[in-house]
Amino acid sequence: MRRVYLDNSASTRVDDEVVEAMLPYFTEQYGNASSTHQWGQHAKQAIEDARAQVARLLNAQPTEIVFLSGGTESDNLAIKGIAAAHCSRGRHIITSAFEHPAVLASCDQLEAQGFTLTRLPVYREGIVRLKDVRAALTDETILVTVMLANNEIGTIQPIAEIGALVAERRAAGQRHLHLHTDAVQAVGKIPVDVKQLGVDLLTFTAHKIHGPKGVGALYVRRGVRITSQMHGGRHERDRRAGTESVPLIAGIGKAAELARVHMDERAVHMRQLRDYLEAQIIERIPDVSRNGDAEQRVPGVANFNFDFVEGEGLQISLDLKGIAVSTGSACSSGSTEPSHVLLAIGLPRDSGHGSLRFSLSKDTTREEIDYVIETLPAIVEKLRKISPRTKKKTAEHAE
Amino acid sequence: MRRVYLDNSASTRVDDEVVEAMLPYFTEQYGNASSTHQWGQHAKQAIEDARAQVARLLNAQPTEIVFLSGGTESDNLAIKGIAAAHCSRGRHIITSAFEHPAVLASCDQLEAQGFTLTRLPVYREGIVRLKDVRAALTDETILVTVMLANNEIGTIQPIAEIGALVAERRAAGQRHLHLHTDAVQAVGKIPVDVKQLGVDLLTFTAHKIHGPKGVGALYVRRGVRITSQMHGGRHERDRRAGTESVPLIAGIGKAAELARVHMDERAVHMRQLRDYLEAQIIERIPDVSRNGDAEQRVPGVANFNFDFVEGEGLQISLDLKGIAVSTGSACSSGSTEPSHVLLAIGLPRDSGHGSLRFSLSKDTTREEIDYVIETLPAIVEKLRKISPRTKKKTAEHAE
Amino acid sequence: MYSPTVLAHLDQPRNAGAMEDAVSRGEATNPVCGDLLHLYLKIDAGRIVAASFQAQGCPPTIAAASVLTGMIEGLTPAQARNLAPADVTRALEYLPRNKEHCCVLAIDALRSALAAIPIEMV
Amino acid sequence: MYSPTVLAHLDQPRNAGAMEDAVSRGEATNPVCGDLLHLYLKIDAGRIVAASFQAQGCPPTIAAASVLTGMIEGLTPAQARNLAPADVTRALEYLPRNKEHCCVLAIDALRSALAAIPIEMV
Ligand SMILES: Cc1ncc(COP(=O)(O)O)c(C=O)c1O
Ligand SMILES: Cc1ncc(COP(=O)(O)O)c(C=O)c1O
Repeated sequence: MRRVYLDNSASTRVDDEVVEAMLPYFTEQYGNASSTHQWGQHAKQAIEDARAQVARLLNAQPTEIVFLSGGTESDNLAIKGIAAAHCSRGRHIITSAFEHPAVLASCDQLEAQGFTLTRLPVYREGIVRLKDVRAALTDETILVTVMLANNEIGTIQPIAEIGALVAERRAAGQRHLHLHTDAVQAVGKIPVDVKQLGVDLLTFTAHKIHGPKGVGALYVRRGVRITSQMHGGRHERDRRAGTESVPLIAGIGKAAELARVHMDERAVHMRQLRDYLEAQIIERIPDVSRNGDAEQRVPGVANFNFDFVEGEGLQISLDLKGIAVSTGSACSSGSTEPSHVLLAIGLPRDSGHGSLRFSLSKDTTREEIDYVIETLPAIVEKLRKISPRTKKKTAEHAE
Repeated sequence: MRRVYLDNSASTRVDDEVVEAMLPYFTEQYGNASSTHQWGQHAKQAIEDARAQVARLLNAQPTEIVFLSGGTESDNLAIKGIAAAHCSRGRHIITSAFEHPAVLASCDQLEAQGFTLTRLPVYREGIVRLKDVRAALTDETILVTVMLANNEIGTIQPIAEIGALVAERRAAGQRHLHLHTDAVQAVGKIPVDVKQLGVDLLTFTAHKIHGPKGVGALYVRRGVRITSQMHGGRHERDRRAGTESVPLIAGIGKAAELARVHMDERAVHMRQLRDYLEAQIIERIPDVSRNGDAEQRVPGVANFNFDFVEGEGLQISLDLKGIAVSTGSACSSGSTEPSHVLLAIGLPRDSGHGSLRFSLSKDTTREEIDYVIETLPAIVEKLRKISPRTKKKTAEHAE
Repeated sequence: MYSPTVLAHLDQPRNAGAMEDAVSRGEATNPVCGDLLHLYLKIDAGRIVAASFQAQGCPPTIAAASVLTGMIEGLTPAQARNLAPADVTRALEYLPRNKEHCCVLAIDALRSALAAIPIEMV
Repeated sequence: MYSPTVLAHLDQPRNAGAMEDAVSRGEATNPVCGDLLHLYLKIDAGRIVAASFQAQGCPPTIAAASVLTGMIEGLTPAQARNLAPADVTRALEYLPRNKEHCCVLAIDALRSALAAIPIEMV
């Protein structure tokens, strides 16, 4: 059977070149980077090379890059690290309603410890509004954390504009105010330049850009103080203890380099195929609607609601045809609520529609998309036919 | 030039079989284990297979194994996780003076938050005494954390005996008392059985047993409550958020399996070569002494003091001859104190001796040891000759 | 995650769709989950001679309804009333723990349909 | 970590050992670090004609002493007194930041030795 992987927002295939870059560090240069002998120094050099590669992708300095175990740890360190280091100056944090669970749960954690949280609305289009940020900022605010691109619907947030707001207040004396962005779903898809964005901290993970799972980075602007959340040896300039995973770090470095060099062509490729997929689905399937702003979003992601059916049925049926996508409305532990992201953009709680996210990659082909376009309508119709909620009209349309 | 790697306590070469086990998860089964499609389910299966392999090595149940980014994170989660979950029942923690920095720093962190710490002495032989543990236990004690084998001198701690003490008190009603052991340097070298040890939590990392860097495990006995330290998605039964590194987890599983199957032969091999190395060094070099108990220790580690010289000079000189070892008395930031481990076993603070740790692996050969034995005496003599502290006698002996 | 049987029923549901000439119709909803299930029965000579369903719900709900409609054909209403959620789960091989409620939903719909059979046909 | 020059001096230190017929001996210790350095000078016709050292310390300390004994040969004591730690660091190519104090130690030992030269020989 044909196998078509369209779940690249969940994880991506590791590039062969990235695997090549990692391999020597498993069996040849296997030293601990803290060791002062040749093995250790080779390992250390590999890490510093990767740091330079990542820094270059983000227009940062190598010393501003902290390596750690992934996007989740990076979000945790950014948020809890700022909170711990600056809580004496204020205990208010601003975030958005549809952040990744790593951000939301870190913020919840702080709220339970007495911090005040503002969760900004994102409206139907899935975009934070600047006036809401402005209204939420107080003298007590120490952190604004808003993602750069949303992981379910791909919408891009106005981080540079928020950065300007933050800079303004900082210039006016609020020196302990910081801006963090989770750029996991943006890096490699749109230009991400920490200076242009005006962020103090930025999160990124390798496995969404054809690097390995289990390694990520946190950009920490020079001069920004964070409190380490992992205690032990003096790794990563005392910002993250733990023996560095040299092969994975070599991998994130290579993936970052490839993402930088090929970003434009990859983006064009993904956008073309995504737009084609969207147009075909809308043409061929009735009672379907797109989620999230049509313009301000990353190139590879399409997110739809299909009325009268449930998302998991669609997703599993596609899987049976060899197509991997994800749903934002899977039933787990007896609740088929839409995801918090879909709720945040105003989808009603009732389960009158199933959502699917198609996420493409640089490796996605036109043939794969055509296979999806051939396969999907029949699946939607099959499920609608057995659905008690289907409108008569739709059932007829299907004949 | 010959290259001899005798720094296996710092990190080990990844086995070819382990690399083989990881490779498919980079480029073929690259799904996110949280995904419900085939790619995701393959990834999930790989994780559960690895969990079973690790559990079997430790005589635990698979559900008792939490995967995370390494020994450091495992120590952090065990210690802070128990402290956070049980602090309402008591705020006293017992540890030893010569734990790994991941344990010491996590404990220090809690001390700064108001916990009381007892740091047990380890004496000249480098072994915690049971009577000290007994004397330190109070009704307020919620955690005893003592390593199974020390990372610098290899001495084995009486964990099963401490486990019996803890069980006694628990039977007498102190239900919130827990025992954690950092078994990073013991796993794969001596039998490690969580039931026989009577521990509630046990830390282990892949890269010390020919697995990859960047993945470790925490054993959490069924029924023991810990508070997660990494917030986000609901991975690892809510005990550790973050996309699982499927390839690394497949790697730790394979490494665990190989360690279980080959442990006895590996231990015999390492002990033989280590004993030979020790005997030869003591025979050929004057003014040298061994650190740590001679009997109660893991097979692959030898640790010496060389009088009148500094450790880093020895270590770097050996490195120039292609031999990788580590020193417990390197000068960093202007202080050449012996390591906290060497201080804990009573080495004086003055820099009148340099220490070297030789740590062997299953792959170490007799020829490699012979090369060390040929090379080391001349290096020690060279440095002693230029040392102003050398006794006349020694200088003569060197002629 | 799902058994081959669940997947097979999802792929090709048996007895799907409304039944024009049903003598009885049952309905169940999971208030938490939002799943909705309609069950139709045809009775002849005191036995269930046909059953069909309409469902909107996750794969196990569809599979449970699909397999159940097959299981009850030929049974008397009294026999059908004896079926329990576990019988449906067994017929589906197995289900993830957090999906077992889908079989409860199917049995609820069945009982609702059985209760709606005109008294003279039972 | 260390420059090739540091490693070369560690591997084969120049002018190592006590000097029996030295006219002057200097000493410096780093109280934090415990490093110990002895420096021996021979003076002839107002110039340093030979220098040697004894050191116990980390590689840069040994290398700094080794390279310094070479640098001062042929200099007058006054010229030698003008040498600064940075001159020694430069002669070693570079040092890790946290090891630069080793060159301070070498210069301290040199100044101590220079101060000990009998007044009639300066
Ligand atoms: C927006 C966003 N943030 C954070 C993460 C977490 O990163 P990781 O999977 O490396 O833990 C993800 C993906 O899982 C993500 O999409
Ligand atoms: C005893 C001990 N505990 C913990 C660790 C830390 O584990 P990791 O290197 O995986 O962070 C090490 C090794 O570095 C160790 O030797």
